[in-house]
Amino acid sequence: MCLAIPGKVVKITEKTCVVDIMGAEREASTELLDGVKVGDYVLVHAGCAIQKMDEQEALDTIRMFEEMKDIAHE
Amino acid sequence: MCLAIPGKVVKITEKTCVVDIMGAEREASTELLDGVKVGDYVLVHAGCAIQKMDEQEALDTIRMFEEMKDIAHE
Amino acid sequence: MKDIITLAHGSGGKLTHELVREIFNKHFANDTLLQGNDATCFDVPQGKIAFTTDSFVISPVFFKGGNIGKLSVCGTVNDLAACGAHPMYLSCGFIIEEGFPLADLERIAASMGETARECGVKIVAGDTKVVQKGAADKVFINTSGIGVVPAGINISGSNAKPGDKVIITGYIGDHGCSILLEREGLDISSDIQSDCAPLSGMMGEVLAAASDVHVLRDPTRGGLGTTLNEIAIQSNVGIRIFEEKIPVRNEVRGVCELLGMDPLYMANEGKMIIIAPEASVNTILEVLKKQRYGVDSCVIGEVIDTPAKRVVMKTVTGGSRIVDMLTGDQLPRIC
Amino acid sequence: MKDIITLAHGSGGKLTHELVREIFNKHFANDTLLQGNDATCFDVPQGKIAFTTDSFVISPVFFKGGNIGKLSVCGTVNDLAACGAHPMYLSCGFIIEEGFPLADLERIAASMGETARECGVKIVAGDTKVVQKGAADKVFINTSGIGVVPAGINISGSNAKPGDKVIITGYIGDHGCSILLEREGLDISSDIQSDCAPLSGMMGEVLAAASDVHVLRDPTRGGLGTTLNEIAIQSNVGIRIFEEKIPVRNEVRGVCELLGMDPLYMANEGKMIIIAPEASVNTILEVLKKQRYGVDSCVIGEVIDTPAKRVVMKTVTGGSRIVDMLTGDQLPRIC
Amino acid sequence: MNNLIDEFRNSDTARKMVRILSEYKGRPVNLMEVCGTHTMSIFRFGIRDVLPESVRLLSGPGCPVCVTPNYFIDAAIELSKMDDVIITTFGDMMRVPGNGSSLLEQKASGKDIRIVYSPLDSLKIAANNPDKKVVFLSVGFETTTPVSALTVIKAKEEGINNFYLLSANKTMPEVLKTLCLDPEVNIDGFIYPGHVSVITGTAMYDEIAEKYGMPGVIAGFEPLDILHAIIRLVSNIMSGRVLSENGYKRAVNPEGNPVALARLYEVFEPCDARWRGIGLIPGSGLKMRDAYADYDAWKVFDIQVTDHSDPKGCLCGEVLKGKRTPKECKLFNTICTPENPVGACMVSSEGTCAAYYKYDMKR
Amino acid sequence: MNNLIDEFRNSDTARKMVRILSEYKGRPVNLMEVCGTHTMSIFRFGIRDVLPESVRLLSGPGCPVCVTPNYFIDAAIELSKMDDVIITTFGDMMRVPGNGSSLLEQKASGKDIRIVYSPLDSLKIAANNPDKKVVFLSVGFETTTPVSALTVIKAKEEGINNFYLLSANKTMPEVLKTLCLDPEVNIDGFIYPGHVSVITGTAMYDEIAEKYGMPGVIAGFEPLDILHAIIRLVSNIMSGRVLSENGYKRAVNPEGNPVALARLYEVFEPCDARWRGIGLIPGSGLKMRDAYADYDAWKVFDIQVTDHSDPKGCLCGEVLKGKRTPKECKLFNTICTPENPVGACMVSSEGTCAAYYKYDMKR
Ligand code: SF4
Ligand code: SF4
Ligand SMILES: [Mg+2]
Ligand SMILES: [Mg+2]
Ligand SMILES: [Mg+2]
Ligand SMILES: [Mg+2]
Ligand SMILES: [Mg+2]
Ligand SMILES: [Mg+2]
Ligand SMILES: [Mg+2]
Ligand SMILES: [Mg+2]
Ligand SMILES: [Mg+2]
Ligand SMILES: [Mg+2]
Repeated sequence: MCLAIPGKVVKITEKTCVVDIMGAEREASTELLDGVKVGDYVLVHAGCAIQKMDEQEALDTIRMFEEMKDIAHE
Repeated sequence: MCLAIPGKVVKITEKTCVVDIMGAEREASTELLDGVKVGDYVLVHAGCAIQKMDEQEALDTIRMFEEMKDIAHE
Repeated sequence: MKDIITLAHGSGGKLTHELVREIFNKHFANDTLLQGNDATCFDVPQGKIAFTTDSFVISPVFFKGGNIGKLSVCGTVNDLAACGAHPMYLSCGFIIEEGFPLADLERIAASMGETARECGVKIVAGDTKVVQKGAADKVFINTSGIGVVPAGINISGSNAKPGDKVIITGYIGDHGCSILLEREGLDISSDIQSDCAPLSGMMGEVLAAASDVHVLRDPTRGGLGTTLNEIAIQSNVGIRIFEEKIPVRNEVRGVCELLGMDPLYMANEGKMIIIAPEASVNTILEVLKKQRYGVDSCVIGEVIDTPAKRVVMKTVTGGSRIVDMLTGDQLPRIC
Repeated sequence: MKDIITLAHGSGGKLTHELVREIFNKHFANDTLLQGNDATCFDVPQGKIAFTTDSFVISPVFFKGGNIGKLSVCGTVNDLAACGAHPMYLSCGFIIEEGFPLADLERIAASMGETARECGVKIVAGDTKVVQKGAADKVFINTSGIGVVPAGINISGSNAKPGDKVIITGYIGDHGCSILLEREGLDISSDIQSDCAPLSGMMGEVLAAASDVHVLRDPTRGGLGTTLNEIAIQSNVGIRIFEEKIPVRNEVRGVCELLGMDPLYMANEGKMIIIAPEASVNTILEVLKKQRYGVDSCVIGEVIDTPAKRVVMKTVTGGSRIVDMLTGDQLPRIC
Repeated sequence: MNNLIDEFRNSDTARKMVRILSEYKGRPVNLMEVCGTHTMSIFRFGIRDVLPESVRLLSGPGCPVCVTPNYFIDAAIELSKMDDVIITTFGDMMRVPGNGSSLLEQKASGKDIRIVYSPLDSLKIAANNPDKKVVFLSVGFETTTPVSALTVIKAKEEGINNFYLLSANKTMPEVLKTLCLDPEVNIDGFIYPGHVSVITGTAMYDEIAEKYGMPGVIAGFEPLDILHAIIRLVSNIMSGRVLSENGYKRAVNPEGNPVALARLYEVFEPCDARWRGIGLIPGSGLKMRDAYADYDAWKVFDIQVTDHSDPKGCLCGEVLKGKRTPKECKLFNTICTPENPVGACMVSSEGTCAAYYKYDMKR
Repeated sequence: MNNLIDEFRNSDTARKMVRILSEYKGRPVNLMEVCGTHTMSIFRFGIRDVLPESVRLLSGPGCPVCVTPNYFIDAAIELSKMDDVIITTFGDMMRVPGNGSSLLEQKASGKDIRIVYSPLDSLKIAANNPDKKVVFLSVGFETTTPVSALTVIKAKEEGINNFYLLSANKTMPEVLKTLCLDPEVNIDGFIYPGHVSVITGTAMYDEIAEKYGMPGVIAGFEPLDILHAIIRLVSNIMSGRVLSENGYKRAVNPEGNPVALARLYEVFEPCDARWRGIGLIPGSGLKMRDAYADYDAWKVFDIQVTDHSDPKGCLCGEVLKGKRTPKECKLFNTICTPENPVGACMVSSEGTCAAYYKYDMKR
């Protein structure tokens, strides 16, 4: 359930933003999420931005993935 | 103006009749013409029977046509 | 398979394949059809190739005397026959409105198969598109056809010569008139049925008996009047027809009188105009009258020098009048 | 002539002739077209004949990268090319909705003429039907095509052999994706444009360099996934493709991720799948990469023994999954 | 009798009549067939082609489509643009050009315009589309107007209150008198409209003979009827008999059809009317009575049409009065053709210009 | 960062994770991916194909289409048959069979049913069709329901009074607890739905770990996210750590999205709900509050649907609870295929049966 996809905010208006997903753009409502800024990654679901994506957390996660060892050592 | 065509009445209902025109049948209103009977020829215009056709007059007319002489003698 | 066509049947996926297999391949069955490639490959005998296409958009889809499927085979086969060709291969492209009953589609396909078999033609290539409800009127069919013109046959609308006779292979206006009446709104009933028929077999016999036929053409849309005009223009000749010789059924005349229309412009789907030298006329009529679709054939006119590019009709009064091409559709008129 | 199509343009009368003369004959101009008969006659060179048909019902009629006219020529030319044939003659059947702008029709016809000239094919037979407002969606075009297969070429969907390589001639999904976005309602903007292109010239070069190509097929409706399945079934082989090798533009990926769709099932209109013995792959790629429509060609997979009649994809995890035929249209999904 | 049609198309009799006419050696006579349906028959049966040079036929103002002024079409188009309006009309009106467009073009661009065979068919459409307003374009002379009137009466009886007439109905007597009085019009006799006469009876023609000195023959529409009327007229003119004769006795009674006339005048009353190309003729039109105002589209809808002049260069008016033939119009067969009609005379299949274009051997 | 997608599809890292998993030699573990989008990802990226035999994935009840009972589809179809109703829906619902028909078939037979990408798009449709009633089929879990709620709030604000929801929205906690308590269900750990968690935050999972003794990992939807979650779960289960972990920190905060939750509970309130194949679960659904009754299609329209049972022979319920795999269903791949789905699990592209059918190498 709940297909949602990260997109980069490229434009902001009062109640909406435009997000860029690999070059495709779509307007999304910002009425479910406070403080959206241009340059943010937001998660888009059913035409609404439902959460900001944290780039630092993403980098940390990737580093963690890359550094995974065997199951016993996890 | 006023394309109208003779058809033979093959059926009667309260306010309409069915006329046969060389084998094609169409309903026509009889509300503009009193006393329509099955077997009558009626003149049909825009979906209404607008007059009865008089077969005897038709025969007389044809005879007259056939017997026409030159213009001076008309 | 559900009982109506949905968009999924046109998506190119599994249901499309199922539809093709269970309806089209079943009714069109022939060895050439089943190659399953993007195009179908085959050998053709020596001779010129004849190629034609027509789309069929008739409403209603089923009518007295036929249906859109039968019509779509006859129409293209007759166009090939009108070039003196022996029809060999047909393609068919369906455009179907979402919601169309599968049972109706199958009846249509069955008619196509049957008619194709009657004239010995193979349906070898096909395509199916499904459009949204409301984006088409039930079903449209395109057929394209390939035939081979035997050596020694040279038929063209440009070949009419003054002195030639004009033959029609039967009553005119049946198809146009029957379709007009089946459409809603006019409330006229009659026994008229479409003359829809494949004429290639009959035309093959005619050409076998008289290879010097100059012109063949099937007077479909636009009717006899328009088609004769096309020939007069193409051959740069005049054509004179005789009102009293033109075969029109009484019912067709009745409908036309009622609606202010002219049978000369009513479509035919099982008739051929044959223009040939006078010397061959008797031979041709003899052949035609033995044929199921030609029993009512007769000479209706002749090719003349002037007026060039014009069709004239000698009427019951002995006077002549122009028979022009149809301008726009005939509309029922009243005043 | 008025500025919109009316029913009179389809009546078979004067306006039909005017339309044909002033739009179609003008833009399709070639010596074979103008015979003016019910079918067009011509000679074809020796060899097998290839014959195919497709109807085009695309909405919108004009789209980024092309229009229905260009598409209708490319589609049929590509189907002929996919049989190894040299395309020669096309027919075209128009079904036009009353009210369609004549200027748009002329743009479409101009595109058809231009594309036909680009691939050296002649439009030689045509038909025009006009239907009532609301009985069709603007304009539908059927094209049927005749080509000739040179001696020594034997291409069929049934010829794939284990060990063969699978080539795609460029990025997939552009056409399907661009059309999806041009339809109303999704409000997604992007630079994606249809890849609509005629491939017969390029395929001619490929076959001239490598006559041992086994399979050609253009992955149109149903996309790469469905078309590969068709081949796997027809040839009774398996096909393995590699997720990371399949060329998909970022924008196409973005749109697909957003709507929950799969580029493997998005239509292409200017791509060819080529399946050929490994030994010929380099030659083929060399030829392709020099061609305007083939610069992004690459090997995406291989033909295998088992699972027969199945397409499998090796994913980024190193695991495999089935790539099935499309079932119904892909619908935007959300949950 | 077989069908009362074929009997009047007998070729032998027709040829005999043609022979009789061909023997006419007197002074040139100009006859006007008033009715458009006569014009059609005359061309369709090649009658012009068989007349001696000295017998000339002029076509009169008896095609309701031809005499309907531009602004009526414009008004109909304006109504058709309203989302909730369905226009119903006889097929004849579809191609008539208004100022810049026609109903055919409007239909092609999506307006709901439907061709009916009978005005009565509009009532079914109204009943089936209760959320729409159905407007019938009511044109026609005494023959047709009773049917429009009946339709309105039935709408009222059946409680169908989404049906309206946009009317431009006209009557014959005043325009005939206008022609008789026009010094430029050169007519020796009228072929009177058979189907108008079926309704009106014959009295008005007696008045025209008596008060205006113009002879005439009421004729049916088959070739024998028309040939007969021509022979009678030529013969009467030659002999100086200023008579009105009834050559269509199988359909026309002296008293006409009183039921139809009663219906007509129940709904309509006389008014002045504008004829295309001719102008305003007092007492020559019919308008709906106030009692039927609820069914009168002119009153119910807010129709904003400026009364434009007739198309530039078009001689329709002159043609309709028989002063000129279409071939004298510079636009004929150059700019003005049935495919691109300029004037209404070219568009109606009964129009004089259309008949000349379609059928005339000498075009 | 490039696009926050490709980074999580890195092939080398994925293969390394697969290697790590392949070294697992412990006891068989059964993990349930609750969310249908996880099911899809797992198949799409061939993850099942690379797991060792002892790590088994079961698909859970987290596909809103799959758990929507028949009578909801029947109700939607009933509404679509009303002449003035336009149905708007996510594409996913189109193929779901009700009793005898589906929305796709209804659309094919002419009903006005439109697919929207966002519920908000329905408002434009409502504004453009003032004479119609637009009903959005509102299904979904905590991720989607705020969007439905926002749509209703905006309809009220903007005075759009021809818009309605037909709602069957559900929430996660109760169904997860039901699964934990079901003695027949044999699950060792949950892969938690990342996008539900984006809205709800993480507290509920702690409760499940603490009170129900069930470990879990919140995961994103890319292959690396899923592989990581599996490794973490296996590792925690092996070591006896009953924890709830957040593997999707780039999107999931402990507190979730309070704005979205406020919108949700402004319009909806908890209720008991019927899950297809599972039955009634107290407190597992959402219904519209009385303050929004004017927008609630269940209340505004007279919907007559008898609550039919689930389709005969379909094991959807068992499949949704992870008790059986699709391959254990007799109808699977015989009578029930994506072209002719019997149960919702086959129709939704997220459905477990559909995923097995489409992607499973061992079908
Ligand atoms: S030819 Fe045309 S322009 Fe001239 S009078 Fe006739 S209708 Fe008018
Ligand atoms: S295969 Fe079909 S019938 Fe069986 S459980 Fe899945 S959806 Fe139900
Ligand atoms: Mg043709
Ligand atoms: Mg044809
Ligand atoms: Mg095709
Ligand atoms: Mg033909
Ligand atoms: Mg094809
Ligand atoms: Mg194609
Ligand atoms: Mg193809
Ligand atoms: Mg044609
Ligand atoms: Mg309107
Ligand atoms: Mg509805």
